[in-house]
Formats: sequence, C-alpha cells, structure tokens
Amino acid sequence: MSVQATRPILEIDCLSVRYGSVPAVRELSLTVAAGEVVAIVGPNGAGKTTVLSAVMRMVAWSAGDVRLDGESLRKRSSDEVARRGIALVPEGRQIFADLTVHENLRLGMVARRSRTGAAEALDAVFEQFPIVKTFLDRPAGLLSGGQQQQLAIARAIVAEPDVLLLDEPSLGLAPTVIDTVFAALAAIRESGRTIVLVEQRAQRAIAFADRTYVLADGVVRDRLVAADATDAERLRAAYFGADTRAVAGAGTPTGGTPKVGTPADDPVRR
Amino acid sequence: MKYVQYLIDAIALGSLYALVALGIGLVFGVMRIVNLAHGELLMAGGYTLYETNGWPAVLRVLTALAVVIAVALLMERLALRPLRRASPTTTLVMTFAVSFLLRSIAQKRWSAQGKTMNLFTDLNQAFTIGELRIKYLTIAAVVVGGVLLGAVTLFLDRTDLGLQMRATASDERIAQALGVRANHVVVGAFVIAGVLATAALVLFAPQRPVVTPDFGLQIAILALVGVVVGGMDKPSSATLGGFFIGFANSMLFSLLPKGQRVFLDSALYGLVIVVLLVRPSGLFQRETVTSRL
Amino acid sequence: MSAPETTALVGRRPARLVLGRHLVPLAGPVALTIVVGVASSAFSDSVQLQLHTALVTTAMVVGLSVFSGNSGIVSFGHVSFVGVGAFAAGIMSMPAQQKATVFPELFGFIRDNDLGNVASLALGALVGGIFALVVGTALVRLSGLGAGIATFAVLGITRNVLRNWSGVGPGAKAIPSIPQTTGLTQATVALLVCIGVAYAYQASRWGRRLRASREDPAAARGSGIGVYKERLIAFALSGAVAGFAGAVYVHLLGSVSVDQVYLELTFLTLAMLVVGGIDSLWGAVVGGLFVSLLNSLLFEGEKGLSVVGIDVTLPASSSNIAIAVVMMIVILVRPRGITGGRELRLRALRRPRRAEG
Amino acid sequence: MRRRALVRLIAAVGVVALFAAACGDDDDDATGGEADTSATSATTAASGATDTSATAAASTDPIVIGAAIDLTGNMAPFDGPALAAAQITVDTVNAAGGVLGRQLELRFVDTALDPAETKAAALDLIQGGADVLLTTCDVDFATPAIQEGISAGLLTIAPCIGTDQMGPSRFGEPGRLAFSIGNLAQDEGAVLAEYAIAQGHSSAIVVPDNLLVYFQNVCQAFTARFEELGGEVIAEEGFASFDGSVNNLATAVSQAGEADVIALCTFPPDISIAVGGIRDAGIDTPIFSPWSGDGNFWIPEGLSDFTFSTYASVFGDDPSAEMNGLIAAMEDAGSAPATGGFVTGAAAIEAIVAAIEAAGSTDGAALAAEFESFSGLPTISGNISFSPELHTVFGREYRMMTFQDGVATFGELLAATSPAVIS
Repeated sequence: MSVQATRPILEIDCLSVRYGSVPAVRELSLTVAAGEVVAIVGPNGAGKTTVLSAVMRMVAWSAGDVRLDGESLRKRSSDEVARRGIALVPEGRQIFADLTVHENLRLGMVARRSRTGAAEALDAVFEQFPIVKTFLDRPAGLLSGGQQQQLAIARAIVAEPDVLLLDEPSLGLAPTVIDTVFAALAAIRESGRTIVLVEQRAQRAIAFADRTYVLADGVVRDRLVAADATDAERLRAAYFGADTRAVAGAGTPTGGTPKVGTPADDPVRR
Repeated sequence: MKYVQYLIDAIALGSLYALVALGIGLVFGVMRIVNLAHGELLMAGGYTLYETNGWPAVLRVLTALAVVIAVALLMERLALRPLRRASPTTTLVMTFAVSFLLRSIAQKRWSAQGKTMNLFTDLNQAFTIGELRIKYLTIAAVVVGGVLLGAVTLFLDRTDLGLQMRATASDERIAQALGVRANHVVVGAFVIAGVLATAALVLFAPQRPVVTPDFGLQIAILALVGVVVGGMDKPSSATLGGFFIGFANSMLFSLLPKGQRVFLDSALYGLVIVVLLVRPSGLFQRETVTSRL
Repeated sequence: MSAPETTALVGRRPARLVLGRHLVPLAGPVALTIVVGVASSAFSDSVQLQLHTALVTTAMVVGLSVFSGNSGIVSFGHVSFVGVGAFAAGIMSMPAQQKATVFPELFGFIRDNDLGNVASLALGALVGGIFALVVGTALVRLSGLGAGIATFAVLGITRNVLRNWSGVGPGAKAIPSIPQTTGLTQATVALLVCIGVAYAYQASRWGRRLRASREDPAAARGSGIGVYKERLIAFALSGAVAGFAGAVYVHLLGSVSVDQVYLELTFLTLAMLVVGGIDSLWGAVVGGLFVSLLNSLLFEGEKGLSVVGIDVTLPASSSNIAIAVVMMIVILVRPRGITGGRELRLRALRRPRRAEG
Repeated sequence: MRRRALVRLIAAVGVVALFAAACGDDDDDATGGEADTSATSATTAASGATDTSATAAASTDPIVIGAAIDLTGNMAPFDGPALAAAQITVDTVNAAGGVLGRQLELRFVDTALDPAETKAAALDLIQGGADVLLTTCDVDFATPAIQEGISAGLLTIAPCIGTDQMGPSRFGEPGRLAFSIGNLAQDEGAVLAEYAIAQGHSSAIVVPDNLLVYFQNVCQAFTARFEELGGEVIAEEGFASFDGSVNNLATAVSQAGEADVIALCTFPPDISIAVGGIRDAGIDTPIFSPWSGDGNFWIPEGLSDFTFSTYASVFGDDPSAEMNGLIAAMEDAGSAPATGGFVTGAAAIEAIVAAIEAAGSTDGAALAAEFESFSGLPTISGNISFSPELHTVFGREYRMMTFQDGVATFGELLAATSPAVIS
C-alpha cells in the first residue's frame, strides 16, 4: 500500500472554516490517494467533523480549496459534490427515521452516476448488510443503533462513490457492533473505494487506516501510519498536547512539548 | 335535520379550506417556509379567470393554472430561493412582502372594486334529499379535495421526487449531501402548491364569484391558522387542520345564538387557542413530533 | 468626530468600557430619534405628521421587540396590545359629554368619565401590560409558530370584541374628538421612553436570562432559569410598551377605529422589525424609522405629482408597489436586517465615520 | 468585517439620503406650491384684467376645493367616480364664469385609506389654502380628515356618506361644519320599506351586515318603517362581511321561514355570495337592497327579483337627460361610473356653489348655515335638504332599480315620506 505511487483523488488545500468568528479549521492541507484509507483522529472540537462537512460543502469555506480528481469543489453545492462521487456517512447516522429502510436506500441512489447497475449495487449491499434486507419495509427509526449505522453505510455505498467519508461510525455502539462495522469497512476497502474515516477511537482507526492525521484545534498536529497504533506514547503526546493547549487557550499550536500527565486510563479510548 | 344541514354546509367549507391548507402545508413541509403569499396565487388565478371571461371554461382553467404556477415559480425563484438559509421569520416577512406586492399590483391594475369570475356557476345548483339541500359544489369540493389529497399522498409516497421531498422536509442538509437537488424539490413543491391553489380557486369561484385584491388573503390567513392547528409537519395533518378551521367556522356560525353571531371570530379564535394549548404540536399530529420551527 | 478625538476616546479604556456597554448602544437609537424629531419641525404640517407617525410606529416596533427580540418568538398578536392601549386611551380621553351621544351604550364608568393626557397615556400602558400579562399567562408556554398563531388568535378576538361589544368598544365607529396632544415633543419623548425601557430590560438580569434561554433553552433550564417566568415578564412588559405606543398614537391622529389596529399594522410592524434586524433594539429603531420614512417619502412623491396637476386620471397608488419592492430588496440583501441584528457598538460606530471623512 | 462596515455605511448614507430627499421634496413642495399659486394668480389677474381691477387679487383667486379621498384602497370605487363627477361639474361652473366672479379649483390628495395619510392629506390641502374640504365616503375612514377640516373652520363635505354621523351627532359642536350629500340611511331604509309595501309585500326577513354602521342603520330603518306600515318582520339574520359568516347565510335564511321580501343590507364582494347563495338555495323571494347593492360588476348570472335604490341608473336608462349627459361626460373622461354614487360628487359641487353664492363668502360657518337652511335645493342628484340636526340628505328621490334575468332596469322615482326613526 504505497502512498506515493497512486494518484491523489482528494486534495484539501489550505482549507479554513470558521463558525462566526470562531475558527474551526485553520489552513488545513491533506491529500488522499485513490484506494487509500485515511483516518483523521483528534479530541473533541478538533475540527474533524468540520473537515468532512466542508468537503461535502455543507459548511462554507472561509479560505482554501478542496479538489476531487484535480477539480475544485469551490463552485459546487453539496448535492453536486455527492453526485460527483463523494458520499458521507454522517455523525450520528442521520438516517431518515420516518422513512423506511428501503426509502433510505433509494435516497442513497440519488447520487449514483451511472443509470445502470442500481439493482446490482442494492444486491451487493444486501449481501454485505443482511440486516438491511431483513427490515427493508420497516421505518428506519425503529432499528437499533448498530443497525442504523449499517443502514447509513449502506445508503452511502449504494451510490457507488469514489470516496466514502465516515464520521464517527463507532460512536455510541457496543464493542461487538463496532467489530461488525469495521468488518464492513474492511470489505468496502477491498472493493477499492477510497475511505476517509473520522474517529475519536483513535487506536482502532489508526490500525485500520493506511495513514492517519491527528487533528487538534483545527490544524494537523501529527501524521501517523498504521504501525504507530501501538505507540501509545506518541498518541498520548498528540492528544494531550492538543488538550492542554485547548484548555490554556494558547495561540497557534507549533507542536511544542506536550505536557504528559499520568492518565488514569488509556487516553485514546477514553 | 337542521343540524345535518349545518353539517353539510360545514363540510363544504371545510373541504375548500383543506385544499388551500394542503398547498400551504406542502410548501412548509418541504421548505420550512410559511407562505403568506399563497392566497395571492388564488387571487392571480381569479384575475386570470376574469380576464378570460368568454373563453371555453376548460381553457380558462388551464390558463389560470399556467398563470398561477408561473407566479408561484417566480415567487420562489426571485424572493425565496435567495433566502434558503435565512431564518423562518425573515422568510415569513418576505412572503408577506410578496403578498403585499401582488395585492398592490392587483389594486393598481384592477382597482379595489371586485371583478366577476363567472366560472362553473352551475355548480351552485343544489339537489335535495328530503329537507336537505346539497350543492353540487359541495360534492365537487369533497371529491376534488379527496382526489387531490390522495394524489399528493401517492406522489409523495411513490415517486422519487416525492421521496426526495419528504427527505428534504425531514433534513434538508442530509438530503442534499445524498445528492438531492434542493431546487428540483422546491420547484416541485411550488408547482404542486400552484395546482392546489388553482383547484381551490376553481372551487371557490362559483361561490365567491367576485375577485378583489384581498380575495386570497382572508382565505390564506384562515387556512394558515388551520394548518398550524392541525399540525404543520405533515401534509395530511395540515390538510385536516384546514378542513377543521373551515368546518369550525361554518359550524360555529350555525350554532351560535342569532344575536351572538357577530362573535363568530371570537368563538373561532378562542377554539384555536384552546386547541393550541391542549395540543401544541397539532390536533392531528402524533404528540411525539414537535414543530421544528 | 475627527480622527484624533476618536483615538483619544478609544485610548481611555475605562471610559470606552462604560461607553461601550451602555452609552453607545443607547446613543444610536436616542440620537436617531432626536434627529428625526427635531428635523421634523422644519417641514410642512403634513410631513411633520408623517415623521411623528414614524416615531410612534417605531415605538410600537420597540414594544414588539421587547418580547420577540429577546425571546426569539415571533408574536403576530402584538398589535392587540397596541389596540387595547389605543382604545383605552382614546375612549377615556374623548370628552364625556360627546361620548354620551356617540357611544351611549358604553358602560357608565367608561362613558361618563374622561382623563387628561398623561393619565390616558399611563392608562394605555397599564391596560396593554395587564392584558398582555393575562394573555401571556396562558400563551407563553407555547413556542414556535404555534405561539405566533395563538397570539394572532388573541388579535382576532380583541378586534372582534371591540367591534361588537358596545359596552366596551366603539363598534364599527371610529372614536372621534380625541385631543391631539402628540406632537413633536410627545412623539419624541414617547419613543425615547420606550427605547429606555426596552434597553433597561435588555440589560437587566431578566433580559439577559431570557436571551440565554433563547440561545439554548435546555441549558438555560439546567442553570435554573424559568423560561416561562422570563417570557411572561417580557411579554407583559412589551404589552405595556405597545399599549403606551398605542395611546400615543391615538393622540397623534385624534381618532381611531378598530380596523386601524389589525392586520395591516401587524404585518407592517413585523416587517419593520425584520427589516431593521430582529435581534436588537437598534434594529427595531432603525427598521421602524427606515420603513416609515420610506413610506412617507414615496407617498409624498405621489402627492407631489398630484398637487401640480389636477388630472384625475393621473396614475396614483404606485407607492405601495415601490415600498414592497424596496422591502424585498432590503431583505434579500440583508436577511438579518439592516443592522444585522446587532446593537450599535463603538467599533462599528467609528468605522463608517472614518470612511465618510 | 470590511463588508459589514460597508453595509453599515450604505445604511447610514441611505438614512441620510432619505432625509435629504425628504428635504428636497419639501423644498419642491414649498417653492413649487408658491410658484404655482403665483402663476395662477398671475394668469387670473391677466385674464381678469378686462373686467376687474388688478388690486382685487384676493377676490379673484380661485376658490380651492380640496379633496382628501381614497384613490387606491377599498373606498376608491366610490371616491374615484365622485371625484371625477365633481371635476366635470367644476369645469362646467368655471366655463359659466365661476362663483362670485372667482374660478373653482379642485385639488385632491390620495389617502390610500391610511389614517395617518388621511390626516396628512387634509393638512396638506388646508395648508395649501383649501376653502372647502371633501372627504372619503365613509365617516369612520374619513374621521382624521374631517377633524382637521372642521377644526380649521372649513366647510367639510363627504359626497356619499349614508349615516347621520356626518355632523354634530359624531363630532359635537365643531361638527356643524360637516355635511354629507349621501342619502340618510334612515331615509333610504324607509323608502325601501315603502316600496316593498306598495308592491304588496307584507312579511320580510331582514339581513343586516354588521360591518358598517350604514348597513345596520338601513336595515333598522327598513324594519321600523315596514312595521309602521303594517308589515311583519319575521326574522333578522345578521352576519358580517369578511368573517366568512356569509357562507352560512343561505341556510340561515332558508330556515328562517317564508317571507315576501328579503331586505339585504351589505356590499360587494360578500353581497354576491349572499345573493348567489340565497338564490341557489332555491329561495326566489324578492331581495331589496340599498345603494350599496348597486352596480353590475358583482351580479350573479341571470339574477332576478333583485331591487335596489340608488342615485342614478348607470345602466343607460336613467330618466334624467342631464344625468345621462353627466354619465356620458364621465365616460368621455375615461371614468365610467360603476354605481350611481358618483352623482353625489357633482351634487356636492353644486351645493357648495349654491352656498357660496348665498353667503357671499367661503367662510366655513357661513356656508354651514346656508347648508342647514337648504330645503329642496335642486341638484343633479335631485332635491336635497338638510336641517340643523341632520347633516345628511333626506327626502331625495331614489331611482328604484330591479334586476330581472341579469338585466337591471329603472322602475320608478320614489322619495320616502319621512326618514324612519330608529333607536
């Protein structure tokens, strides 16, 4: 899984986003190669979700650019981004609770670029997430959290996107369910799709991803590869450095020496 | 027997308001916009009927439909689309400004003096069953109202655009992130609202043959009250709310003692307040759902 | 203000703090009010009247903003408080002797008494406030559009009762012969009073709590703020301000009829608030004056045409169309209102001046 | 940030511009007004130089009749035609040499029925030198203007107000200066009742619209006179325009029992719903309506047995040639009347002229005294009378019109024996 060898499919270039006068993402740059899995980890409020929302054009940029396959998304609205091949599995699932499972999947297909193959895509999804097929005509709001997460992923991949953005897919799920979700993600990765995964459960994400960006205060604090998942010290440094900074409210982070306390439990799992 | 006649009168009026309410409710459901200018769609259609006096009736109705849809789309494109992200209050005031503009234009063009529409006046004929008198118009209103409500429901349930409308109504941001084109959905909603407004107009016209600049305003305001009372979130509850307000208006008039009829508005609005206090999210709404506005 | 002066002002931090916190947000509305008031005396009687009407209408908008601006709930029924204030003041200051012939069916204590100017203004405020308190007790539980429609229903009932219950209201008649005491001084002072009350409330603990509850109702409740109570206080206060404005209004026109304080005024005041910026007092004042002055200006333009020639066929009544268009453009360009819903701040005050100089 | 400042600047400039524009406008008004008067007096002086001395400028200035009326709102359909007829009459008077050697000048300001604008319009006209003030045809809408007129000491005339409220009964002592050329509701209700009795009707259902005092009074007067003459009112079915209650009127009327005649006191647009509803309910009883039911623009197709009283027939068959001439003149001026009410505008000018000639001045009190003494003053609208108590016309001959199969025809001229007394 050589990063340099493949072409970049998604490029985030000096992107800044602010909510009112509060900066959420500051001059962030990162590149994702086709077929790659990139994770973005970081503490609460680091700007992870904002990055994904910005790529989807769901929040306005204050500066910078995002390119998909070399083409700028600056002038695109979020539905156009979706129809150009980026799909989002939003934080908290955000499935349409009043609509049936099947209707949710139909909405997922709105962004499909090819007119053919819809049935096959649906079958593939059923195969991967049997639970979705079982409850096809049930209102999605009646599914359990894990089932809803599977539906949300299924809804995203029926569009057969080039890039799949996942926002905290493990949030609020039981460990066994998380295993299911990651197994599904592994299958998706096998199918050659590019994945950008935002996770607060850093260890698992880092291990899963080809490369990981650690985000804090809206800037990239560190870059890691899968092997670093076991390097607890480095993780802690990245996390706690950001945390102390956030608490102290200091200026732009320059990657100074992190204050490492003696955490009661694994900081990464929290 | 007397009361059955009251009931028939009330159903007749309720059905008319239901159609107006469905149009208002649909636009609200999809766009979260309280469209105070919905009544001016009826007005625009009314003046079209006046201007086309003498043409074949079907042609007149189709012309009115075209004009109403055109006005609805212009309204959306020029005044509301740029405010897609604005607060509900801002869009509400914008629709009021649109309503005011259209009424002012009508006043300048046709003056405040009413103009007769002369459409389907035969529908005012009634047949009797025993002592009961039923207008063909009542039958038409109930049938057309029912058919259109059914058609809209089917449209929302079965078609892709309908599904996208429901998704947009439920969460616009997520729907768009899935690739739903907001403009398609909104244009669709306004076209349907135009169709519903025209249908309502055609049914109001035989009974209220004189169109004035204020023609639609009074109707729309009462229908809007009905929509809120019924529950705004679903087209079905909005429609029932519209029916309720028309029905209650008619029924209260009949039931009030003669000398007290002038207090009809008080009785009606008093009822509205009671309903809102008892069921804040709507009379025909499941209690768990709360208005997002 | 010259540049050195501004710098000096900014240089003194404590002074700037005080100014920034209270004087500056107040200075804008107050100055604007006084400018309009004083400027009015330079014009003809009818233009003066229109400027005074602008001031009084703005007072109504300020009344509306006390509730809607702080709670975030749009009230469609505030004109009912303007109305009861107007009618209380109007009917109680119409000469008793004349009342007996024009409105013989009024209750005796209304028919046979009349009040002086100040007393009738106070009565307007009192009646508006009490009515709002009573209505609010039931209605401020509601929020969102339901609350708006419920207040609108109150307006419908108020109008209906005043129109048809000859014991308390004028019926279909306009109340005539109300002393026309509202001139330059009273209109200006009345608006200043309303601004003062609204600002004092906004800056008070109650006002801040209500604003907090608007931003985040759950958090506010968590920190012990009773949303119901806070809303009720604001509702009653804004009813009193609206009633007061209504009282000033009848003394401006010298007459009032029921339909004068109904739909049109409701939408007009609401539009003024939104055009100015719903979230701030500054917005209420700017919006009220902007729309009123625009209205007068366009109307005067129409008149200008008709005074010169006497041609009956002269196309009139285009000013309404123009007003609607301008209002729409303002909303499109500034969806959050001309002021953006912010209070006037010193920084903001400085910048345009420098740009001008 | 910069953008916000820019917008503020624009807003600030806008406000200033508003003031500036208002200033400019006022300047225009002032100078324009002066220039206007001086120009007018100059031309008057020039033209009058042949028969009068140039020094008598004051007495050769035109007599200004100011009209604060609605040309935009809901009263425009009544006010507009009355103003147009007034203008034609003013032209006629001027062509015949004017009044007391002075020309008449009619100025108007549109009030759009807004109360503040109504008062402003009156102030404008008064400040501009109006000698007589005309107002909107509804006393309640007109009140802000009437009060300015009478407190400035001007004779204040509403062409077509139909209640007894235009005068001292509403405005106290200053109200002595206020008159209406419209028909008194008590008189009109009486004539309708007398006509009904004359046609052999002996039972009636009365349907007053609660919206306006005029409607209430006409129906009360009908009831009073009908009962005086031995008729029986079997039911009263009130409703109110615009509150939707008209939708249920037909059922209410049909359940009230059978009567010979229905007296319906309301106006468009709700009158068309009321009449249409009653006919569609299979009730063919003759319907009687006052002037507010005049006009063919609201008539349901093929309407029959609908009778109304009015000032003039606009259906081409008025008995008076003079009237038909005026209607033709209005059509030529591009303002064909839709109801007979327009003629009150012409009659108002005639009455003002008569009063000025009799009083020899334009002083309001003197003119009002002349008005109060008018007894059977002939005008194009018929003979008009006032009294110190009644400042609205009574005793005038009405055109009794009837619709059959959608066509209105003139029936007869009829005056009430006396106004009915209503409580």
